[in-house]
Amino acid sequence: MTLDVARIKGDFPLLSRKVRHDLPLIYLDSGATSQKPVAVIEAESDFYRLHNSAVHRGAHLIAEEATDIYEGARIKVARFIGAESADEVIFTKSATESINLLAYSLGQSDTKSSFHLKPGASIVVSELEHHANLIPWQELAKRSGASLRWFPATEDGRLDLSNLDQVIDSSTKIVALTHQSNVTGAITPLSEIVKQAKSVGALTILDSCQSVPHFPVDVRELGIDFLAFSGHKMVGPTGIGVLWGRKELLNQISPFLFGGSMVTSVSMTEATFADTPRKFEAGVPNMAGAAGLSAAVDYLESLGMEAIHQHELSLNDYALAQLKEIAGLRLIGPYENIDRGAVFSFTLEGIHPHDVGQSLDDRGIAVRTGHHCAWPLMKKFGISGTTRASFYLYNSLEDVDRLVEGIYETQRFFTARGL
Amino acid sequence: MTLDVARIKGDFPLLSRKVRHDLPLIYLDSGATSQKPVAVIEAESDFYRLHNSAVHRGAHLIAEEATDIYEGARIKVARFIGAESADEVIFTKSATESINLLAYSLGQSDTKSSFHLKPGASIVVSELEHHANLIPWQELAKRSGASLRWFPATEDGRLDLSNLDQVIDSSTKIVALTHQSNVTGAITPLSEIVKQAKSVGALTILDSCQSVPHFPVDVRELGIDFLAFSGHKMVGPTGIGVLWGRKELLNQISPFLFGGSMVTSVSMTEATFADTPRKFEAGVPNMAGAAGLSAAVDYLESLGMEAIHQHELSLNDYALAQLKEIAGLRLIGPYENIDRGAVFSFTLEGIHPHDVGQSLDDRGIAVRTGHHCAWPLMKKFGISGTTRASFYLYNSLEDVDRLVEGIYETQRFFTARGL
Amino acid sequence: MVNLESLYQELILDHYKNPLNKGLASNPSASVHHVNPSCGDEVDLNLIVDGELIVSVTWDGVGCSISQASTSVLTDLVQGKSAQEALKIIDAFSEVMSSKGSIGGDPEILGDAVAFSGVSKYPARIKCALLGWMALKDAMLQAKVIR
Amino acid sequence: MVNLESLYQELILDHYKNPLNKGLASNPSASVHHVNPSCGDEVDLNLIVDGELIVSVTWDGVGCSISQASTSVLTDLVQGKSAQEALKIIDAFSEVMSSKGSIGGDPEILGDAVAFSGVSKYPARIKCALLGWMALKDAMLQAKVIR
Ligand SMILES: Cc1ncc(COP(=O)(O)O)c(C=O)c1O
Ligand SMILES: Cc1ncc(COP(=O)(O)O)c(C=O)c1O
Repeated sequence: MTLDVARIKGDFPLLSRKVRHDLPLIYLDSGATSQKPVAVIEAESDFYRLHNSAVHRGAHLIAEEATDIYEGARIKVARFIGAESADEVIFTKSATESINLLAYSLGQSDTKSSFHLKPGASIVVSELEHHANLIPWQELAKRSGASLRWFPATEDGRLDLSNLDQVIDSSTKIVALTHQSNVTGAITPLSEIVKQAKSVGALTILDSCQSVPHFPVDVRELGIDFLAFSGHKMVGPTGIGVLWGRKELLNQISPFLFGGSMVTSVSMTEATFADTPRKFEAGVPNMAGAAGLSAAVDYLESLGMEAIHQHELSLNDYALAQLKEIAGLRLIGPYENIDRGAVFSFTLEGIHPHDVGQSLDDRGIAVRTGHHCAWPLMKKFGISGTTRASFYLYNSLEDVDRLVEGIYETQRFFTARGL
Repeated sequence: MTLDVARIKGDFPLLSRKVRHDLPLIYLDSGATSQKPVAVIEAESDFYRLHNSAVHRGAHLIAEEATDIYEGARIKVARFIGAESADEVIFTKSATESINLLAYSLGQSDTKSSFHLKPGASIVVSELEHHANLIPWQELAKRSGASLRWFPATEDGRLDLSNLDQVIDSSTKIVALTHQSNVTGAITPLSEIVKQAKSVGALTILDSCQSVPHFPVDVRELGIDFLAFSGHKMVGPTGIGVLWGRKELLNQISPFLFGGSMVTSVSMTEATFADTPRKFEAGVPNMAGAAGLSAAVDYLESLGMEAIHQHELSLNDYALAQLKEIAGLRLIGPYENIDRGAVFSFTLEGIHPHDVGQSLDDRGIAVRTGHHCAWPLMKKFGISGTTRASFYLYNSLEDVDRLVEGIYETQRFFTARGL
Repeated sequence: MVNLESLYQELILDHYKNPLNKGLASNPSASVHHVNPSCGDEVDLNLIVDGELIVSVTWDGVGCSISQASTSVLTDLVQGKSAQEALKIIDAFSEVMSSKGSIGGDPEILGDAVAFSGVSKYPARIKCALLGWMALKDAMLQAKVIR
Repeated sequence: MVNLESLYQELILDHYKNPLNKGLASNPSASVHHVNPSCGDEVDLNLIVDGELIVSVTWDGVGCSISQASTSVLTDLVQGKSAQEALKIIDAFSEVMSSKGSIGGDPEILGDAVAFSGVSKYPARIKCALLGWMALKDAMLQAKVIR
């Protein structure tokens, strides 16, 4: 193991919680939201205690300090993902807002723009998408008359790229894909997709909610156009997300939310808008959230994104070997430890995911059950839901043992009762 | 004085900050954002330390606790503003998002709806609006072909209602007004406006950013349809705002952001949406922000909104009497202490607001300068900006003295240098 | 603190394994489809009434043991009762479910459904337990035997 | 710690009271309008060039003492200089402004403009000091005397 998990667990107050029957908590729900280290919690509270003031607005010292912290967070995030400049980083409330922002803004592209959508144009997604990277594009397709296409999922929960150049063709204006599936853990191989998208002049948008927190992501290396993620899944605070975009594109597209601090002039009937990032950040932003996100990036970098990735690969090896052995367990996702994150969605023969989750919860193990906001994928696999255990930097091999043990106990419990 | 300001100041860590030249801070910029009491800061950090988990999603104890806290905040806010039910309260990231949500959703109303906007229809705002309650309606007017109309401002910075029934007439679909001007402090008298809007079948939308934090607001008594405000101006956290709306209206209008947790079913091509409030809250919300907002409401209620209002009236009496006496000072806003909040925007003969702000900052007094995101109002008054001192529950009569003293010193400083 | 044994009582798992009235009868007076969007559990329910009388409640569905068993128990319980009586039972059950464990429920009214009282300690499962019950209420509204 | 006296030097307030080159000359080679959206300060600037040479920079505007005085100083400084020299001066001034007080600026290059070095300690005022300077750079770009 490359991470000192025992020490890391100590940084996260919630992980020493006791739950049902006074059991220590085994938190395996980081795919939904991650826990927060003390450094992040204190960055937020220090902001409120010492520097709270409206950024870009006040004529006083505290406002200067708040602005420094907020813009400092932008610079830090920009470096973290390899952006060309801080102007390419827009703070939103969540990945969901980031993606919706894009869908609304691109939908406003005027008829002369190469991104203008009309009947005959297509938008490409996949069967693996989280609802957040599916429904905004469904709605944009409806509004614009463009058609929605998708890559199917393979049997082991990866993207089926066998028809790459039929799916992305000359009609395609937008390719919006998940970077890592929140259900199957499959990591999307991007180079061929980006090449094809580029060759037809389509924009590539990456939902990196499940990638940026888990392995090194460099937007320039990937060659994509836009990227969206949430702070709360990367040991950061709730209520802050990021949209990254190439600067020349951000300057081309329309603003989304209108209000204070995003204008260059305003009359009663007309307004003109500032350049990126200001034009996309109307209103007083989540300043404490930015301070917390900045501390989250520091925390992740202090461990090293590559080390975090290696840690998850070790967890994968250890978990996959054991999960394979459990009779009646069907993994929804890749069985081999290649291009996958430490996310294990599974069904148990004869026991409904809800009942599995309940039983694990009773043993102090926190997992998620249901469709994981990826309903079409469930339908594809002919199931109504899965139980999902998702691991992160604070999870140990012992946590895997506890999960496996919990699954066996669950099977025994329900089998003993005739299921 | 009805509030024990000395004790209250002690609840707000930032107010014991020292600023330039080691001077104690006099914070007079609550109109931009308020400071936070310890109880709010700790509500957020306790959420992270003890209960952090994705609401409505997990199958485990911590997720249940997080959901209880989040939905408990909704119930608390609903009671605070007199809503019929918690379902009428939608959490957004800010008042800016709340108003934009409405502008986008109402813009989607289908042709059969009585709110459908088309050429010939009108949207009514005022010259006193903050950009957040102006530009979204400008954009909606552009998108829909409806025309934008407005109530002018009077000489003393109030709404000029003399042509009420010409401005709001049978073409009017939406009336969106500020409840208290963030520049002049004028409080909008609503009963005649609401009556007229009702009589023509128009929706009334209130920007209550500057009212909900400062005096008792009861949505049912006001008879309005929608209301928007931000947590950060009411001793709450950054990154959380509220949209309140009448339930039957919220159930009629389209969702705005699309994603997880707002659906009833999803296929690759189609989604159906849940009822309010879920349909407006796509994605993992600002859960810690909701916990903090709930604590903010508790804090305000422990003092009493009426007591806070009375306190501001006392500050008004005290401040207005002294500001009137300052030669060369022009108040942009009502001179009499009737229907106005404790907000004092002013210009000083011969000294630019920026220079006034700088001089006050040098004396430890934090104010805001500029157009206050109300550019059209500045143009109306033929000025490029004002200096604004905005008071709140933690400000004392001594703070007024310090401001007045600071203004005199500023005048002496620049006069001595020949201005 | 409820434990797993008291939540998953034998009666519940029995109904889950051998559900009653499963399989939709034809020519219903009202037919409804309800979903629990947070987990994907679904129920189709057909109601046949004769005047005020509930003649048959049949259903089909997929879901967890709690949702399936509670629907099974419900359909058995209301058969042959008047719509008003059925509504009283549904309301009593809803009250138990929202009681956070403080109300056990009256066996005179709720019959076998008292076995579900442990569910009310688990907020995420309450919707499971209520799925069929809310579907029946909806069906009775559609059939206009309640208002 | 800079104090108010050192920020508002006599030279600055003198230029504010009696600005140089205020009033727009006609027939400019380039004409620009710049605004500081956060405070509403505005400047109109007319540039007249002859080949590479800056013949005249005239301006009009409203704003705080810092923005007005610094524009006045600028217009005086660049008159009769080549576009390249003017650009060097602008870059040197920008460097001072972004130095957070650590660079005082070279009086050989910046002349009277060194009086503004205190401004760099106040992030909110830097844009005021730079307003006219950015406008001139823009005008030179438009007049194609720099790239
Ligand atoms: C009257 C008014 N409306 C709207 C807003 C916008 O609020 P926020 O920036 O929190 O969205 C403000 C505050 O800036 C305001 O004072
Ligand atoms: C792959 C993926 N995309 C998008 C989202 C939405 O993120 P959020 O709810 O933080 O906006 C999530 C998480 O829920 C996710 O896992």
